[in-house]
Amino acid sequence: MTAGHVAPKSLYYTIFVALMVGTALTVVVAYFDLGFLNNVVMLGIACAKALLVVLFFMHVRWSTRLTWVVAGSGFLWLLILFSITMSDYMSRGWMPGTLK
Amino acid sequence: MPNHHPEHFPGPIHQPPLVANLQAIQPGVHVEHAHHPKLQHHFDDMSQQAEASTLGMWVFLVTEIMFFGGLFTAYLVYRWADPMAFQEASHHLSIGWGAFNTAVLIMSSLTMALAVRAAQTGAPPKSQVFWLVCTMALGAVFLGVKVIEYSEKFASGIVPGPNFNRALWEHPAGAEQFYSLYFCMTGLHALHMIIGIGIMAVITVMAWRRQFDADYYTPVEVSGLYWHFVDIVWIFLFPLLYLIGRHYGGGH
Amino acid sequence: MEAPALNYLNSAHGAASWLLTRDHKRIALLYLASITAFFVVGGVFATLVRFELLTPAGDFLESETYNKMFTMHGVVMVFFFLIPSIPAVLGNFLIPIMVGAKDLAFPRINLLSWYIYVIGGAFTMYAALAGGVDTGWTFYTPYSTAAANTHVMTAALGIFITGFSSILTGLNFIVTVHRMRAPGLTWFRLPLFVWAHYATSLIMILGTPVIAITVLMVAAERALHLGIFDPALGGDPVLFQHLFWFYSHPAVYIMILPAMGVISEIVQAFSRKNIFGYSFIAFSSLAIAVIGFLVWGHHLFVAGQSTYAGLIFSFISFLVAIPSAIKVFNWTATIYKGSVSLESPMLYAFGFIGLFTIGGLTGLFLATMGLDIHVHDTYFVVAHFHYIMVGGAIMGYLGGLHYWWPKISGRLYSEGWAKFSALTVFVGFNLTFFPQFVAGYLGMPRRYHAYPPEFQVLNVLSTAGASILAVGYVIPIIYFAYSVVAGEKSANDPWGARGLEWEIPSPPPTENFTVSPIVTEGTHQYVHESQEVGLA
Amino acid sequence: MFTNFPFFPTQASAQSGQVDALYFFMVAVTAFFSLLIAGLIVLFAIKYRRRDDAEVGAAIHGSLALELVWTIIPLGIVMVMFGWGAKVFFDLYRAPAGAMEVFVVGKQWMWKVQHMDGQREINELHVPVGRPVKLVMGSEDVIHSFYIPAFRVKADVIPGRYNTLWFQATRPGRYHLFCAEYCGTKHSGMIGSVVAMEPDEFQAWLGGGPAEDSPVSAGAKLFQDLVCITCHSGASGAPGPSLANVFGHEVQLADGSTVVADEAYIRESIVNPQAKIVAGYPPTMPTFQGLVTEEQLLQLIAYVRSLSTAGGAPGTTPGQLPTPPARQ
Ligand code: HEA
Ligand code: HEA
Ligand code: HEC
Ligand code: CUA
Ligand SMILES: [Cu+2]
Repeated sequence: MTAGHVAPKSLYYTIFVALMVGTALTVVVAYFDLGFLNNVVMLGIACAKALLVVLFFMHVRWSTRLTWVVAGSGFLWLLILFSITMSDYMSRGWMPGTLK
Repeated sequence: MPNHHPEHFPGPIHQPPLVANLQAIQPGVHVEHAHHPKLQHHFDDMSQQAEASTLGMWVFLVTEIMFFGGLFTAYLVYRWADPMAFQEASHHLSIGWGAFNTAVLIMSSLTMALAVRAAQTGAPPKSQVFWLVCTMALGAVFLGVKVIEYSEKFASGIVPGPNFNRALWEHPAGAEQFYSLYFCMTGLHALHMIIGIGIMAVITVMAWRRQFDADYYTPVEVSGLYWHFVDIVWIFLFPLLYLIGRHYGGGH
Repeated sequence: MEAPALNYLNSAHGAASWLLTRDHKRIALLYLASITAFFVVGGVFATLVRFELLTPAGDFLESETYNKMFTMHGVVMVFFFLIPSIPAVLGNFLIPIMVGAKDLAFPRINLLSWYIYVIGGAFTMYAALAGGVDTGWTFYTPYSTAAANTHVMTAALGIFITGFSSILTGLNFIVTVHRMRAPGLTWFRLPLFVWAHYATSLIMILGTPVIAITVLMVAAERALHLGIFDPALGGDPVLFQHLFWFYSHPAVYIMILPAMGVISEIVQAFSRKNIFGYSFIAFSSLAIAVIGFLVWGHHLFVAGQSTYAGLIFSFISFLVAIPSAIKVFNWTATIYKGSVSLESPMLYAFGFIGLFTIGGLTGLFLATMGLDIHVHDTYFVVAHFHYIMVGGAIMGYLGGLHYWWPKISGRLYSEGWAKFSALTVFVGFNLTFFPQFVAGYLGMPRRYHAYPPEFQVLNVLSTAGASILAVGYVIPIIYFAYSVVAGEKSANDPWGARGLEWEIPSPPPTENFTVSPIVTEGTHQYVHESQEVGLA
Repeated sequence: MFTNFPFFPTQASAQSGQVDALYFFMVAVTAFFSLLIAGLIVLFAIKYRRRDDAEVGAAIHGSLALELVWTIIPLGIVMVMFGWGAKVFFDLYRAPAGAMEVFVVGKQWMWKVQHMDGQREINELHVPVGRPVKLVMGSEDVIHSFYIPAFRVKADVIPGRYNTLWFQATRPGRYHLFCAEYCGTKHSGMIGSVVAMEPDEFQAWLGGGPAEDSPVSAGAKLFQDLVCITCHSGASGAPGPSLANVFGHEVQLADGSTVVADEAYIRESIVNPQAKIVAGYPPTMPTFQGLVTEEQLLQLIAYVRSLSTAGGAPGTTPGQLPTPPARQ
């Protein structure tokens, strides 16, 4: 395992191009009014870009299952922090007789 | 049966050993074996050492995710509470600089990946050093742009605090809040870049001194992981800070 | 059996050999010394609090001084004593040995984490000496950002810095458990102490960064006038509470899980019997660590949080109680048909089980939304958490310290005194904190410098108890110190217990094991003499 | 010296009994399990005490059946606690319609109270027994918490927004009022009393105080003084929308969404008017942040509410609300 997985240079260049295209796309999309979809597209592209970096530049694609679990748990916990906190803000004032 | 034992202490009892090599583990026995000069004494072999280091860095990156996570949560909550203000405030940021910096960071991630690859394949120090220097240079460009952006904000009075120019905004409160988060998030990110460049400088010197080869390149690999992480943070910061609500047009 | 001449204590001499050591056992002792110092400091603050509360009028301290006292007491006890206590002392010392390794995965980072801890402590002590902080250990905004004019910045920085010590310790443990286990040491042969620390480490790395960034935001708001929690800018002070408790609730499990690990070891060793339901104990630690992240809002039931979010938090708080209950029942079952002897570690373990049960069950009162309205921010809460943290966690810490002291120091201490102090602590503890449940339900608010006279009797009892408790804590300091100077030498295995740590000399050599042990069995498998013949 | 030494708080509100019943249930569960565990430990420790230094325990590894038993039984018990506790919480937090409203403002370190028909108090709150009372509470500085142990109610008072709390006193008397959230130096001095009175005595007390403006009329006056009236004249073509019948009704916003105008919304409209823009109007209303105190905000809200038929939270003496100034 010491040598690790050596990815071909061409792969790195491909990923690089994909990331640049993604960036360009986000900027372009921002100038069109898609209403609610703007956020979805923007964050969707950002997630895709992050995934590419994690999988290829950071070699997770070729790493042990443990690395997957560790990286995944980081994002899972972030999601916990976001979603449960928001559950408070979004449901404030639902109950009659209480205030936001 | 146990011979002498002091008051209350029951002393050893006779039980079979838990380990197969009970005698060998005891002190006094001396074993010497040949090993790689970079192997620390408490590891069995190089691969155990390398795996420990990469796992350690991944675990550290998880803590980094949560560290930024607190700020992202604040952003999420406040943007949800006052979306119009965030849109207005976001207009004041330059999409051009933001996009440029995103491209710069992505490129630095590429050069970093190539630096790791160079070490991995045992490429000559010159090429390792080349990619590392490229990475640092791109990092410096990013920071330079940030300096330009920041100073523009100081000049036009959109730095939160008593001197915040409330007259600029339809939503002065929300805008001040947005810029508080903006400075926290980008400032912390920039701090990570600075630390990253520092680490990279050390690694470059080591690479120059021929410390890395196909058997031992963990430091390059581990710093690479850190650098890519910092890149990922920016991949999210860019759309969240610069691109919201562009379609509301106009601005100023 | 001749004790080997060289061990980790006498293999090198001089201050540098301690301050620059990378040996996990020496680092554990560095921690032991600094943690004990902070415990005494925190205890002195507690003593001043209790003296003030002897009489209803606020006559002993100024009200602002009083506020600083309980704040510094909470900060020091939580961040500088209890969170690092068992992990950084016992965990540091034992985990490498228990997994059959020569050291933790990153010895230098281990030493670094001690230095970070000391620097963080120095900041906090500076804040204390320069005039103190008066925000309560919870640093609620906007009081901490806008109103308090005490040393909030310094104290917050101290906590921020120490956080990284905790993160690095957790990181080290996780990597060690994954990557450094000796051959044959499968996950299900690991001592439960290691499982508990693994679960604790998960919380340390997933939760601590959030408190770090949160206090940083408070600091930024104070120093740079950024507006993050500031209501005048539409900020929400309750957001601070969310972020604070996202860490600080899981942090209470950082404080209790290691103690639970200690109790699992002690109960087995002093019943000479393997644990009842190994996998239930092991997985309940993980369950507590994970589910513990989903309940933080139970501190916010009356804080203006949405009722529906409150419902979710309440529900999950009840779920997280179940794995704790499973542990308590399994410990009890372990004693059944054991060969039980009541040496001091076991007394502490019994104390832990009883007091933790009461503390935990009163936690359920607080998780019950309808009741928490009344008891929130009263002495009922104070009693709840002292039952768990002092009655539970400290009992566990002391139990572990007694159990492994012969291994750590190579010396035996006076068991008679040890038993006496265990009893003193138990009696003093209950007298201190039981009346606080009553005062709390009566409605006595916490963080009160003066109080209505009808609460006086209860407070006098509490102060009396605290005096006994303090005596109970001083005695061990004395006989442990004495044992180092004049205690009898300990055998490898003074208790007749079974585990890797008992197979090597007391005190262990610097390298722990000359070669990696090849492990053939889990810990605490006791074999009857009759069976043994057949086995051998 | 220690003559007054209670062990249990007085029950003086309609809700106290409910809370205490739940409490006794929990105490019983706690006592049962604590004694069970302690009893078993002592029993085993004696029965299986070590009789010989070399003795070891029996080799028992576990029992799935037992594990299930002590998972499921506690689970059942805690679910009862959860359900019961949630029910009590809802009862304690959902104010019945038609409760008498009182405004409370917390500041370091005092409680300021204003009744609907003008009575003001500091660190005291007079209420009639037998009638639900709803407190609408705000803070001028940091977080405080309004706590009446004898009524078993408490709610944090948060700067920047409103929180409510309600109770129905059942027994006349004078009870402790505490600030339960740490708020600085004199936190323990931010105390007072709640006086529950028979309804007729309460009416007498109301009449006895110095005559002052009710929140509604004070609000009406502020509405003139702060020149709100120039934009919100109610005339068609006025710069701002008419505020008649806004409170309690849905408001159509510029971004297409709707909100129900409650106290929090009105407050936001005044201190952060740009946050939600009424459809059909430009975002021209200036912020009044810093120009009005929390108390004045509450008065303005009371006034805006009085302009609405759905606003109708009755004051202390129903039917005596001053009529708002006639609108052109
Ligand atoms: C080590 C520390 C520790 C631990 C382990 C716990 C454990 C628990 N805590 Fe506690 N808690 C604190 C430390 C701790 N707490 C502190 C410091 C505060 C106050 C902070 C501040 O405001 O300053 C606090 C405050 C606090 C609150 C907020 C109160 C308020 O401010 O209003 C709540 C509310 O739900 C709560 C609940 C619980 C619960 C449900 C558990 C559970 O995990 C307990 C589970 C254990 C058991 C249940 C015992 C075993 C049970 C049996 C053997 C019997 C059978 C079981 C059943 C019938 C279920 N705690
Ligand atoms: C690990 C955590 C921990 C520990 C161990 C303790 C230990 C003790 N605590 Fe503490 N406590 C907290 C955590 C802890 N506490 C927290 C988090 C708070 C909330 C703070 C806040 O509201 O912000 C709190 C609050 C708190 C209060 C409430 C204050 C208030 O709300 O106004 C009280 C009051 O009685 C109290 C008492 C005690 C006592 C008597 C001890 C005793 O167990 C201490 C006994 C120890 C010693 C005395 C030291 C050892 C003795 C010697 C070395 C001898 C030399 C010393 C003398 C002769 C004095 N504590
Ligand atoms: C310069 C003109 C102006 C002044 C002065 C003004 N307002 Fe407004 N107000 C507006 C406009 C325009 C709107 C509608 C757009 C919006 O929602 O911000 C509005 C909206 C409101 C609303 C929301 C109404 C609804 O239908 O939902 C309230 C409540 C309100 N104002 C109260 C006040 C109060 C109280 C004052 C005085 C303290 C005041 N306003 C002063 C112009 C003004
Ligand atoms: Cu106001 Cu405490
Ligand atoms: Cu909690």
